[in-house]
Amino acid sequence: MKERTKIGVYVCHCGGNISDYVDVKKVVEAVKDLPNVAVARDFVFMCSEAGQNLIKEDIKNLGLDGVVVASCSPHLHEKTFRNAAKEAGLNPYLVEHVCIREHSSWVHSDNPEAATQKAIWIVKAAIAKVSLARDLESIRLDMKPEAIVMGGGIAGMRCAIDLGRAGITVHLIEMSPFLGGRAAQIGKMYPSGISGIELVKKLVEEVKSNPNIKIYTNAEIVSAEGALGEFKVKIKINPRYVKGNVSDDTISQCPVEVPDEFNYGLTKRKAIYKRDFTYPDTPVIDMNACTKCGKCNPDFNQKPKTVEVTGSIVILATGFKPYEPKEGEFGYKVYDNVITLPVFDRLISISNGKLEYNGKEIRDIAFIYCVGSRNEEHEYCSRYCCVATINAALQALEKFGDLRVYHVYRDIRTYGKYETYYEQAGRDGMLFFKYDPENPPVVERSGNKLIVKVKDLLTYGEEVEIPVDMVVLSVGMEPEMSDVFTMLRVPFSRDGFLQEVHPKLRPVETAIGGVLVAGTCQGPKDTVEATASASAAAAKADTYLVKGYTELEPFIAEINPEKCDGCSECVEECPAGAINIENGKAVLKEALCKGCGACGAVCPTEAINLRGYYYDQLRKSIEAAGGD
Amino acid sequence: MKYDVLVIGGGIAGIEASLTLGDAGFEVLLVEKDPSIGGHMIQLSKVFPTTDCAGCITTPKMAAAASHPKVHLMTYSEVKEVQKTGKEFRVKVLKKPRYVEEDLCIGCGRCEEVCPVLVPREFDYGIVGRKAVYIPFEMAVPKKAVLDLEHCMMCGRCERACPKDAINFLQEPEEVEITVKAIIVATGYNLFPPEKKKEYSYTGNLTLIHTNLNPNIIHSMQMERLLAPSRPYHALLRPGDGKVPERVAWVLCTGSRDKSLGNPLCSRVCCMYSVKQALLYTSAIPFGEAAIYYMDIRAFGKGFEEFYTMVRDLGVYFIRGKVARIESRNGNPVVIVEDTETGEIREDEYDMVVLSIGLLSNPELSEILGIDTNSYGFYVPPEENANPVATKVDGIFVAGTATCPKDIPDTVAEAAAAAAQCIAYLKEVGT
Amino acid sequence: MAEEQAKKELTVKKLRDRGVKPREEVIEMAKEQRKIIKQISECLKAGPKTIPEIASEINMPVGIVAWYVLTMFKYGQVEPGEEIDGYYKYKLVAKGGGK
Amino acid sequence: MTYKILIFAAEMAYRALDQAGLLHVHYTPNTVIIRIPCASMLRPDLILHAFQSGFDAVFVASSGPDCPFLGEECVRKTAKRIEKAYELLDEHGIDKNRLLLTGVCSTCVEAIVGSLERLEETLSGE
Repeated sequence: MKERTKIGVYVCHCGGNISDYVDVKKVVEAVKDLPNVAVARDFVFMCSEAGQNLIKEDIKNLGLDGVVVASCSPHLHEKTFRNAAKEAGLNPYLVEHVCIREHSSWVHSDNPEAATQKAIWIVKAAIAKVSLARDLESIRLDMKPEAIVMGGGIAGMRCAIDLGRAGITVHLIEMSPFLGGRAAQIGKMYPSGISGIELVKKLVEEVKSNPNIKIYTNAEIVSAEGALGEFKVKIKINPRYVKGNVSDDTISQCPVEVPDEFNYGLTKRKAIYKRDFTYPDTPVIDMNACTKCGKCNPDFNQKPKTVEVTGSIVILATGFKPYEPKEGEFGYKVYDNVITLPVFDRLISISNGKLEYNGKEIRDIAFIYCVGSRNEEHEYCSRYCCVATINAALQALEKFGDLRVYHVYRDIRTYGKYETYYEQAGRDGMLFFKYDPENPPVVERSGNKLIVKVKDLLTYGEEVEIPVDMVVLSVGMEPEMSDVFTMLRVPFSRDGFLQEVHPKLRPVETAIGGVLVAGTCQGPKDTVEATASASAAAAKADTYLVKGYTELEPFIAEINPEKCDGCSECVEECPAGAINIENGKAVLKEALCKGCGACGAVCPTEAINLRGYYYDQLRKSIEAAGGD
Repeated sequence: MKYDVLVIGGGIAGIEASLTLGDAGFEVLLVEKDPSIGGHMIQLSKVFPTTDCAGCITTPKMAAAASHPKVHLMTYSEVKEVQKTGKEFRVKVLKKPRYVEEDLCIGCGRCEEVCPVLVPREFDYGIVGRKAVYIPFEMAVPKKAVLDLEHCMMCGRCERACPKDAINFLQEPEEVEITVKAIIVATGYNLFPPEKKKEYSYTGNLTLIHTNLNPNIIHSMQMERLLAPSRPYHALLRPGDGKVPERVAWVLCTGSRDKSLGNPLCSRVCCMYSVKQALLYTSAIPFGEAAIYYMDIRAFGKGFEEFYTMVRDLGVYFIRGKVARIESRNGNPVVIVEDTETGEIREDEYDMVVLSIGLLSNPELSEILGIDTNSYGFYVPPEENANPVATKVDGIFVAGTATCPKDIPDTVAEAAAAAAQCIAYLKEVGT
Repeated sequence: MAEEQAKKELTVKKLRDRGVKPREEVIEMAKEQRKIIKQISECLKAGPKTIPEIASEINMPVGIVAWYVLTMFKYGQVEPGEEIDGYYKYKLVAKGGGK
Repeated sequence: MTYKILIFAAEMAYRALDQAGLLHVHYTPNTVIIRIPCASMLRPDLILHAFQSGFDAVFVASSGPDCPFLGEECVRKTAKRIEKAYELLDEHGIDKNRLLLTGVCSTCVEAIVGSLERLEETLSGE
């Protein structure tokens, strides 16, 4: 194969991010006279319009036949530079974007000389690779306007509505028997003042009335597979065991009572139950509790139904779970009246007249903040809890009056306009104590009171003892785990939530093409932020589905029939069944190829290559980088 | 002229919304009041929590907006009138005269070289000067000169120097009428004017500092410019006398959480950008001392707390207390504060003090658009929890800091959300 | 070409002919600016100096001198030399060297 | 004496290297990173080629079971490649310990740093 000899090399300063440690001029010097290089330049921001124009001009004026850009990670700007090349008339796959920021200047800032040397090696390897690069064409993939949304909470519903309204068929899959998720459990919400139930109701109405949205509740994920444009999700829909309309009267006949999880066990429900504010109206029988007495006229013969849904895109909106404090953490599970914020939220919603817990009236409450957040186990801040706690305290005060409220916090993070809630709390006479994480508050019992002992930083470290009737722990968020994450191989961030590609550049995309994230599965969020991120995910999906097609990278296998001796090793190696032997030669079904390249590795005659990573390219790269 | 969507505001929110809509196949007109798109974000140094340079994220998006076949730019233009008739909005946009022919100008900057008048450079918040005719900044899109007639001597040197005959003093404002089906409002925020907090002794204005009583008291956007890779100075220097600052302090909540100044709201980003600036400062000047005066550190977003902890561990001082006043001693600012964790009254002298100023609303277009604002001037989405970007007017959506101060990840998410609502709406009304 | 040349002279003149004049303050300001830049340049002819040194020599507030010197740096008229105790010494850029 | 290490970085491992950059973690700079989609594509002779081209060690950073192409299947397939490569190295009298395979998830910064440290120890222990 003929080598490319007019390669342009562009080394980015990244405005100091690179050039502070890597001597970019030296990198340019080291490669500018290499036989395949026509021009080598450095520039302060390669990704800016001016930087891109520099490349475009060189392609046009110098007739470049290949481009190497050494800057940040290709995950950030590979597409940017490929597009620039394309606009200038060069095949975009003759551009090699290599990383000398994350992979050199940032990790070797302690050794600028070595960082520079490493950058030179990386650039040399890239030049070698481009010198043997082939023209490639992207693969056009038509997109059926169909999406799968996992999770029927507010984020999943918001997303489904936005897509449904845009004319896209949506499969909305909810694991529990009813839509709504955790938002419905919140009382009066900030900032608009509606209740969680009202919010859920509103979204459910829109979901229900949109003919493009297919709802599946009580649905277990059996399998999820596929790729952008062709995801398949198999779900098992568990039976509700009821038939026809079931009246409230019938439900009340049920002799079994179990703690109602919706109210965290503060109230009880029957074994057959429904939720008035949401979908579906049909009740469900909880078979773990049911005694099969038959009073509700059930149908125990119903069998689970397995359904397979397809979609071009999968949106994960699987939500969060509140942190469950450990036994003994601030007295949790040791003293009766130590409860968590979500439970307190339900308690104020269901209590009337006076605030009672365990049969005892509550007059004094202490809230302890950052429980399960900002510590060794969970380094992150859970974001919503400061505002949610103050909001809950304000509601309690409004509803029950005459409460004494104490906030034991680390930093009050009532960001943005939520500051007004903090201010209101102060005006309402609530007291604030700041604790040092090195010296956390201690909860003890004294008579029929709980005592919160805190070393208060606001009074210069004075030891304060606060006698209260109840301690509420402001618990943070943890990701709700789902099997679907592993099935689709979505990567996690260090905090355990799902990882977006880049928080600013590609905030709703994951590393897996076509799998998007919405709401709190990506990180703690309040309801406003969760619905906004859900709409953002819908927007990303729209760019594929409303347009109706996308272009995929061409990095799939390529078989050279002249070299192939028909041994069929590759057929067995291929995980996708994409290769067959026809007339004694291996033949690739391109649509099935996943682009792993495993076939190429086992081919005894090296008849198979992976496009964009041809073995001769890799060999030459290795040689180039192996030298000095 | 007809478009599907009008996006008002060419900051990161407007750009993101435009690109998303363009990618989905809709015709978008992006109107920006300044001579270049990019908004506040392009002025920033690096951004938390990833410490990517702001330019690395913004400039490619700016370039993409300029070259996108479906996105049309109108810079240095203002929306003057919006009228909804049926399913359409008729909009009047005023194209302000640049006194430079946009299609002729090649951005060579020769006009700027010969111009004899210096004016504080807006892009750098006045830490250096520009000329009366000038390229707004190196990475501007479009990269075209603009002539500031207000400060022009009308000597004609620029006109003679221009190799393309692009200077035209006779340009008049031009009113353009367009028709769109939907509008996204991404008009962003205004900065708190630091001179309003009299106790902190900043005597200039947002873009004027060198005539301050003490030019070593600066505001945070000026610090962004001092730290930015595209900074106008050759090194990190204090503006008062060009010294390398060895001790720098940040005063948080300047103009935020302060009822006496009419802004009780928290500006949401100042904690994190100050923490980030302290990090960038200590990496630029390793022997430098950095101190942050704060009330609460609000590191609430994804990866923020981890970032804050890292900076704290690097040795940046955090002192809890609301700064009472800032005085001057031999040109050095002196911070007077009660440390609320010890009760001690401190007088700390620094080489430079950065006022971490807050974000105020920009309700300029609220009457023209007919959408509600709260008492602070931010737009209020009526059903914020269910749909944070919808307004009471069908077909008008709002995104980014126009509704409340916001960091970049939240702004970008909202911008995309507005695009999603817009697409759903357009599909329903029919395109 | 002749036409272009004609137009080139025209627009600013035409505008003046219409009675539009530069503001008095602007003219005053530009005059003052020229004076300060000249003073700084003169002062630097004798050799590199720090900003406070220039300020005391030409007897002007150091903040204002700093602004001018750093703006002159931006326009390529001065360049920094050695740094002593946190202060850079500035020197004039040889004519034709700046942009 | 400094040693030169070639890192074959598959999709997720490449992201982990990005992550190391974001966190400004230090590791040995005598490393060259070659990006590949999936480690199962490595022909064993490529690994030998690296040694013959001047590298002192090869670190195959696969995506492990997080591989977006093959999932857990990746582990088995890649292990087969490494087995073959070991045989090749044996034939050419190259110490097998100079070749290291680690499955690296997208945030497994420690796995990267740890593996490189182990390789360096091996190299300096000879």
